[in-house]
Amino acid sequence: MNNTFNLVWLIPTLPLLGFLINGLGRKSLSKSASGLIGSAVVLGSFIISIMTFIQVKQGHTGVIHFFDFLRVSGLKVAFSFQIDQLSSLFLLIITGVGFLIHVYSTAYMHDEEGKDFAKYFAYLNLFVFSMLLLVMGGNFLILFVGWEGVGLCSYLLIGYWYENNNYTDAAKKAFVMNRIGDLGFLLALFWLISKTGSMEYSQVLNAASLAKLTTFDITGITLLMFVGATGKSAQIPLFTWLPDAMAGPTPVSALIHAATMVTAGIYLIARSNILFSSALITQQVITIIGLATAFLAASIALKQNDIKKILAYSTVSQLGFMFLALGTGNYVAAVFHVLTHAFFKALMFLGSGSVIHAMGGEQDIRNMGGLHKHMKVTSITFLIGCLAISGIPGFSGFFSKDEILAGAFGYNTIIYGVALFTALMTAFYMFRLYIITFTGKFRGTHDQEHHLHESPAAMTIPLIILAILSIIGGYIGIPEVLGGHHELAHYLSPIIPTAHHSLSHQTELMLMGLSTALVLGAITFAWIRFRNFKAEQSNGGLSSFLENKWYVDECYEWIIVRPIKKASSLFQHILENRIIDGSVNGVGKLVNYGSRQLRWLQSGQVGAYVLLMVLGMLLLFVIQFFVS
Amino acid sequence: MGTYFSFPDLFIWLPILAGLLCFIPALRNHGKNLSLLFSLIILGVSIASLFFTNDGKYLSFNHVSYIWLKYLGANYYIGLDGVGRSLTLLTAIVFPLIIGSGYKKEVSSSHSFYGLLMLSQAGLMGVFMAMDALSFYFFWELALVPVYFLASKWGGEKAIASTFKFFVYTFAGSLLMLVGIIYVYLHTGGRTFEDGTIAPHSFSLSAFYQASLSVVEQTWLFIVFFLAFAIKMPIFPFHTWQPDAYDQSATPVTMVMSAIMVKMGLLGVFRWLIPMFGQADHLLYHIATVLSVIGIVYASFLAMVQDNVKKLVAYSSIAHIGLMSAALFSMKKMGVQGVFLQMFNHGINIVGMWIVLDIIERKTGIKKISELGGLAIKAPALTIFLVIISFANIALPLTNAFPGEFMLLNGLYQYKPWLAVLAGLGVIFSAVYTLNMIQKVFYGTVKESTSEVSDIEINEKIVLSVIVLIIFVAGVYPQPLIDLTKASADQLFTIIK
Amino acid sequence: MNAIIISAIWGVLLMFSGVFLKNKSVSKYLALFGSVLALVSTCIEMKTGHSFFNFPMYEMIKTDAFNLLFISIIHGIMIVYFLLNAQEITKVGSHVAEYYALIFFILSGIAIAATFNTLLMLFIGIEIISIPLYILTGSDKRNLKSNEAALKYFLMGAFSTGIMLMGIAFIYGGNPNASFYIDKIDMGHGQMPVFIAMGLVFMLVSMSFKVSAAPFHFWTPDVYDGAPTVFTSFMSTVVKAAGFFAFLRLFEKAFGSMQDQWQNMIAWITFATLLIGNITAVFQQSVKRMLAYSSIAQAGFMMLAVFAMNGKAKEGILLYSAAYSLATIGIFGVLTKMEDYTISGFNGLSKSNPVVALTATIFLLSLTGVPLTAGFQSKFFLLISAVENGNHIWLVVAAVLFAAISAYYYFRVIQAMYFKTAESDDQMVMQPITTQYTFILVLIAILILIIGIYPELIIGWMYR
Amino acid sequence: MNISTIVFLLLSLMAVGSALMMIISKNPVHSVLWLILVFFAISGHYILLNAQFLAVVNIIVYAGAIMVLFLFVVMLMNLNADTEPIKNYRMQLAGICSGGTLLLILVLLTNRMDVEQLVQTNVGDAGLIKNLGMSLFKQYVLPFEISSVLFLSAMIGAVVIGKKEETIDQNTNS
Amino acid sequence: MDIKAYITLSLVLFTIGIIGVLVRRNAIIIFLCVELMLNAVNLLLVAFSKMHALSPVAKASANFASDAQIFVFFIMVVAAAEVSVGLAIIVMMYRNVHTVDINFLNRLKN
Repeated sequence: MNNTFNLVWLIPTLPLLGFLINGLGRKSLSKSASGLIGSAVVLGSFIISIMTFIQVKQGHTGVIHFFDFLRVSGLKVAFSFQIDQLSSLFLLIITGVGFLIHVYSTAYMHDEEGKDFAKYFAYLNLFVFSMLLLVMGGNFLILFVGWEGVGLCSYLLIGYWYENNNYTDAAKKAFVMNRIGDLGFLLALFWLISKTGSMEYSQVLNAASLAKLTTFDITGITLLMFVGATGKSAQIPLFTWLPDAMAGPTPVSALIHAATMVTAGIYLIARSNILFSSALITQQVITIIGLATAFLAASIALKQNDIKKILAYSTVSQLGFMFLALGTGNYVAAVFHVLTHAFFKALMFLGSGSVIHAMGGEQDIRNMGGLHKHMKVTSITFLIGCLAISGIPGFSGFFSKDEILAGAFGYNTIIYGVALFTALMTAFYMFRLYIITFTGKFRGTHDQEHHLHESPAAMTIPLIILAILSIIGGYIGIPEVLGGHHELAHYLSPIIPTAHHSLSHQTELMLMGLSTALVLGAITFAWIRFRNFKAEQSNGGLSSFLENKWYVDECYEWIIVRPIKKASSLFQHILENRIIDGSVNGVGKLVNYGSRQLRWLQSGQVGAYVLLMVLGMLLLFVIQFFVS
Repeated sequence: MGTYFSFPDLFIWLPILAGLLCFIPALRNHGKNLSLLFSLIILGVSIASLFFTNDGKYLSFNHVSYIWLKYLGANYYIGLDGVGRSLTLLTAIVFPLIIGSGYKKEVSSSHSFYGLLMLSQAGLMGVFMAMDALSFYFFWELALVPVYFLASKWGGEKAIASTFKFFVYTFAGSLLMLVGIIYVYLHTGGRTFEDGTIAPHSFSLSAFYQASLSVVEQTWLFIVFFLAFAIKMPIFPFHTWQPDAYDQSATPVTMVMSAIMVKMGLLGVFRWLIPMFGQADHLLYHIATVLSVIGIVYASFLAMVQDNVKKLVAYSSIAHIGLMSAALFSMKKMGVQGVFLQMFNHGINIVGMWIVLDIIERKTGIKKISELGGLAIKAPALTIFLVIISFANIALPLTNAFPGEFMLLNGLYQYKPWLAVLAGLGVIFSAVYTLNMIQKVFYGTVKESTSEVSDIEINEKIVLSVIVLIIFVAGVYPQPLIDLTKASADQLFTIIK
Repeated sequence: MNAIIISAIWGVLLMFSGVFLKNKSVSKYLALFGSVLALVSTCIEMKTGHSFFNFPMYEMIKTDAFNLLFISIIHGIMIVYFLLNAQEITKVGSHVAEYYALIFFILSGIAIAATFNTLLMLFIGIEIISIPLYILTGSDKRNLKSNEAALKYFLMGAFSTGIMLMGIAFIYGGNPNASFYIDKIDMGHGQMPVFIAMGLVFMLVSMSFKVSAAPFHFWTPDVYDGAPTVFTSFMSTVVKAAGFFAFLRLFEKAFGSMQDQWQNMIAWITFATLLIGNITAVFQQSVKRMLAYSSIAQAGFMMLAVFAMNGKAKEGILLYSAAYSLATIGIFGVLTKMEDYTISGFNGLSKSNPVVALTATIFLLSLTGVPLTAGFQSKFFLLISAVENGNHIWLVVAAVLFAAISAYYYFRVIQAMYFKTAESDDQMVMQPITTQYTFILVLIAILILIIGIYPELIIGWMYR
Repeated sequence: MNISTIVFLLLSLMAVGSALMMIISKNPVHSVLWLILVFFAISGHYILLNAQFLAVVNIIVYAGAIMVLFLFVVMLMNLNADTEPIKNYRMQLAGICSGGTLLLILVLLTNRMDVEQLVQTNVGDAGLIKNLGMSLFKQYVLPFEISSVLFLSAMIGAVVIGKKEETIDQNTNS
Repeated sequence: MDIKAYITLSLVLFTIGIIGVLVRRNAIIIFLCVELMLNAVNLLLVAFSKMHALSPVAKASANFASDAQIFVFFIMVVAAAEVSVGLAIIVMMYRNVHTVDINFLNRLKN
């Protein structure tokens, strides 16, 4: 291990330190102190991440081995970090965006009382720690450690206001669904171990180990890994937890449920792309699932009225796009979209946060409107976010999304069509959100109105930074068509072989033009549709169908939850109490009964006794002489 | 030095001494302090014993053998091997925790309570160290008797009945095992003692390993021994004594039962059953594994509908034990080492669990989940401890249970993937009911039942902190524990070869 | 031989002591001294190999390490018995000295039954045991239960004597050696002559009656219940042990090598005894009657010795005699002092008399067969012998399962003592007892524990 | 069909007949008398078997002493015919059936022994007082002495039981 | 004479005794029946002794066949002792309950 990475251990350790300080000293620390500590540690690891990134850019990569986590009967799992292009990129995203959100939170959570405030930051730091573990881990087990860790933190943060039962329900749902995914992941690991006998990236993710695996193995392993990914990254069928997860504080949604944690699945697949590219069936599955998720979520987002819910569904939808990219073998595009999406979606969440903050906790966009004149910064940054996500040329979203679409086109035209349509829907509902919220005239209560104000600097500055990022963020990946030469792709090439570009430049340009034109159309349609918006009740079956999110939750309730509950109570009352325990107690009852019966032999009559004796004697004679 | 004392001797005699001292009328009122003091001394001894693990050098420290019944061929032979060490360590750690957690609590006729507690410790230690079948059986029963009295006398209103069920059930099982022991004994070779006496047969462990038994005999004996151990562990469907017993007994006793006594069954399986009957029909091993896995899912199902929080933990414990025994019977090295690791960690976690529940029950007098709520507001420290412990209980990474459960499931997977999948369902369910419990008991708004709950006392804080510390240390760096028991696993697999 | 004559003489001595000495306590000390003397002399005989009295007896009796050891165990137990129960014996009736005399006659009968070498001596020995027992059973004349018990016992006993004599007659008839010497009966291997087989069945019936094995046990509960408790504890322990010893000796010496031809019957009798004894005991409310049934159950376990009939069986029967007798004498000793003989009468004993409760617990645990007590060792040895015998393993399994059931009724008493409380605090659970009484109970308990930990203290003698 | 066979048959008839009469006659006194008749018959058998000593002892001890003792007791209790007012037919039937089966089985088994074994009648010195006395006081001296213990205990028993005691109380549970 | 005749005779008497014990309820009669059983045995023993007197081993010792008859003698001895005790018990019973019907012996049961 080269000594250029001798600070890397600090990257996860600092947040852990922050967690410990905030957690243990939560009673004593003042709000400002804990906020400061919370943000400072993340800043620290951000700085180190930048240093690391620079070194990696210069071509230093390596695996840093600390100690052996498990060493048992042939399996050796090191506690080691792998620093390479992919992980360093994610480090930047996590620590960078994380830092901004920490700063934002200091202001946003200001109404919380001291120890809850400290607790909040402790959790946040713990999350950053586990997320860093996830991306830095040198093998699948450390990745899994972080993987479950972030699940825990999201549980804790969603249920942060634990007195509200719905929130804790949401938290529980999130954790359990993640657990389901994790089981798939775990099984994938077992499969991998049983075949290759190791979990180190360096030993598993190479042609040599691929040779050990049959196609069936690879397909199975990758599919199981994908199951894990669906849990973490909210894909069909395990996506329903994410919208509910909006119960948590808004910055949490921004950090965990938009920028970082939910992209863990993409990270996993990108990390093990060598496996996935040799598993065609899996790729098809991923493509379908991704596309379906994107479409489904987008369609639901059309009719939502809770500002955070809309963002949540759009997140799910965007994640779907990323998986679409992965499925089409376009890993770079996926990672690229992760990056840009991290910027603009975080931006929008924080924006919505500042809106909610201003509205005093109000989240229903039908009670908003005309906020632009009250809070300019928020409005403008939010607009930038919308433009970015809908893929207007010049904004970051454009490049990444276009790359995905191009890949899809190269893969299959129908898929491309659906994807494009989904992109249009995205543009439509985002602008619906924007228009209803920021333009027109205010629809809320009166005291809400004069309470309206722009958020403090601690909140606006991150917004601005993120806005800038979501404009320029795309320029690290300009395709050749537009005269750039895809920096990102080159940077990642050691990890991810650059996708073969089948499309000719003309087609590509044509596609860009097409999508841009359609998107603009969608936006204008939204403008016309919602320019003077009234809170009207939903009309028609389809819209109510969408409002009720395709009744997915209800289906799960009926298909899975109810039967399990039924079975449990059935076991309890029939099998446990009646049959098993019943038979155990039955023996005792039998003995008692037999005792009561046998007592009558002891009749007290000498005659009877002697008779029984004689009969016994007869019996003995029979046994002795007449039973052979 | 080893000729003057040895660790096994200390492990047996210190608790007995403590127990007897407690019964001396002069010391009646100091039973609590005495037992706490002695249990701490024992803890010290067992930690010290970890530095003398090299049998080659310190044989006389780790193995004690006296001629007992020479015409029968039985020695009083107790010794420490890897697993023995980890389990005695567990016992030595758990007892101070138990006594410490209840330190502020007043017990009726405390001297006999703590005396019996220490005596039970002696029995348990003996079971873990016995290297001679007869000694093993003796300690096996001796561990049971004090616990019977403890559970019945200081238990809930239905304690007498439920504890008696527990006693008779396990007693029947162990008597069957006795028949099995005798049968094997009669098929062992002769044994010559130091004083020249020659016994026709031998009770020593090694002789039992070499007993000449046909496959059919082994199959039958497997069943007999399996019954005894399955009842003790307990494995589905022999588990029905357990929830009532745990629910009805006083919590310290429940801790002893759930943290240590259940390990007796597991220990019996890998020190006696598997090595002796390696040639038994492998269908039996398969059945045992499947039963255990069924037990995992079944117990998880039941745990989800329990309203009594103690029963919930009882069922979850059944599920955990089921996973261990499944890994044990599937006989994959990874799984077996996982069992050794997990036996220790499960003990720690479940003790923590019981302590927290005991505190809750003491403060509110309620065991029903549905009647509790909002404790997080009233007792934040308690809540944090519980959350950590219960996440350790569902094997979250970086807690002690994770490496073990990983190895267990991995071993099970190597045996039969679909069993691993079923067991994995158990993992999911465990998350469900544990989180349910946390949510209903701690989150939500304060109810009148919990309205004047205060946060925890200092002694409880200390005890719980110790547990949490162990949880994290063993979770981040489990290797020492694994190395401690590695030799035993290797030995097991060399024997059954 | 020593034991026979000394106890006979002592019986006469005690008889006259009752006539000449008015002080009742004297006979107690005489009795104690007598059993000590018998014990010592028997031990000496065991060491030296020949007795003080040698006149030609034509091998009517034969002594060896085994039966001498048994006799000394019996007398050891009798010492404990006298120590514990002397006071109670005086309470039974006015003829204290006579009771002692009868007990000693019984002891000499026991010695005969343990050493007999001809069927004649067996017959006489058993009669010397039985006839005084009829009297002791009826000795509480003011009590109708006692009378009834005596009459029942007598009628059925006489009947079984007739059966036994028929058996002896047939054995004699079928025996080509035309001899009553038991070692001249054994033909070695090969088919038994039919007369001997018939005689064997008759003998089996009558011996089963003496040791109260099912289905010939019916007298036991009634007699044990009706007899004065002190004598119940005597006849249910020492006498029963002697019966088993005679049983074992007869069947081993006379029919041993033909065991495979009659083992089935023993197996079934054993099973029936275990079944009836254990199951019926479960429901009893009176501790005395429960103990009567439990003694049937224990007899079932002892039958395993007759069933197995090998070296371990001998050791087992010795241990069982000691363990079972000690525990039963102890628990009866507690029982005699109770105000109320029902199980609920024991409620809260641990509060009022903790030490007595503790000893009683040890006795009951020993009867259940929990390790560290003598009861476990004895059961353990018998199980070894039964498994070693190899046939009818199902019987062994049944035996241990019934042992588990036996926990059911013994533990009811323990539960009453420790986990239940007396109805009212002022009500007496137990009569006031002297400290030395408690001391003797503790002594018995300690003995039980010692034997439980180191049984070779007893059986070691068989290897000397 | 020689003379001894005829005598045997007559004696057997007499024995069985009076035995039956003994168990079916209502009045205990009659039963005792019938039993004495049985004893005479058996003594006759003894003489037929040339066991004179036993024949004599049987008459003197049994028919003489013991039976007279019985008679005394019966008289003393003046038990008359209707001491068994209610009859339990089921019980009697069961008794007779089981007894009959027992007899059947035993006789069957006896006939399993196929070899013809004769009994020495009228002659043989086995039963003569001289021989019996010799072996009784030489070989059988030990049981002879021991049986004195039996008598002692019987005597004590008679004293302990027989002596009249004061008040009866129905309910003491020891 | 064939031994079987004697065996049959004594078995008949024996069984009559047993049946008597079973069917009669008067304690004294039952006792008489027991005595009958004993006598059946005595007869059988004497018969056997005379049977063995014919057997080849009889030449071994002079008073060979007398064993059984001595046994009979002892049986009588024991019977006498038994009778004395038994009658005493019956009398005691009669004093207390004024009957000798065994069906009245039913305080002890179950």
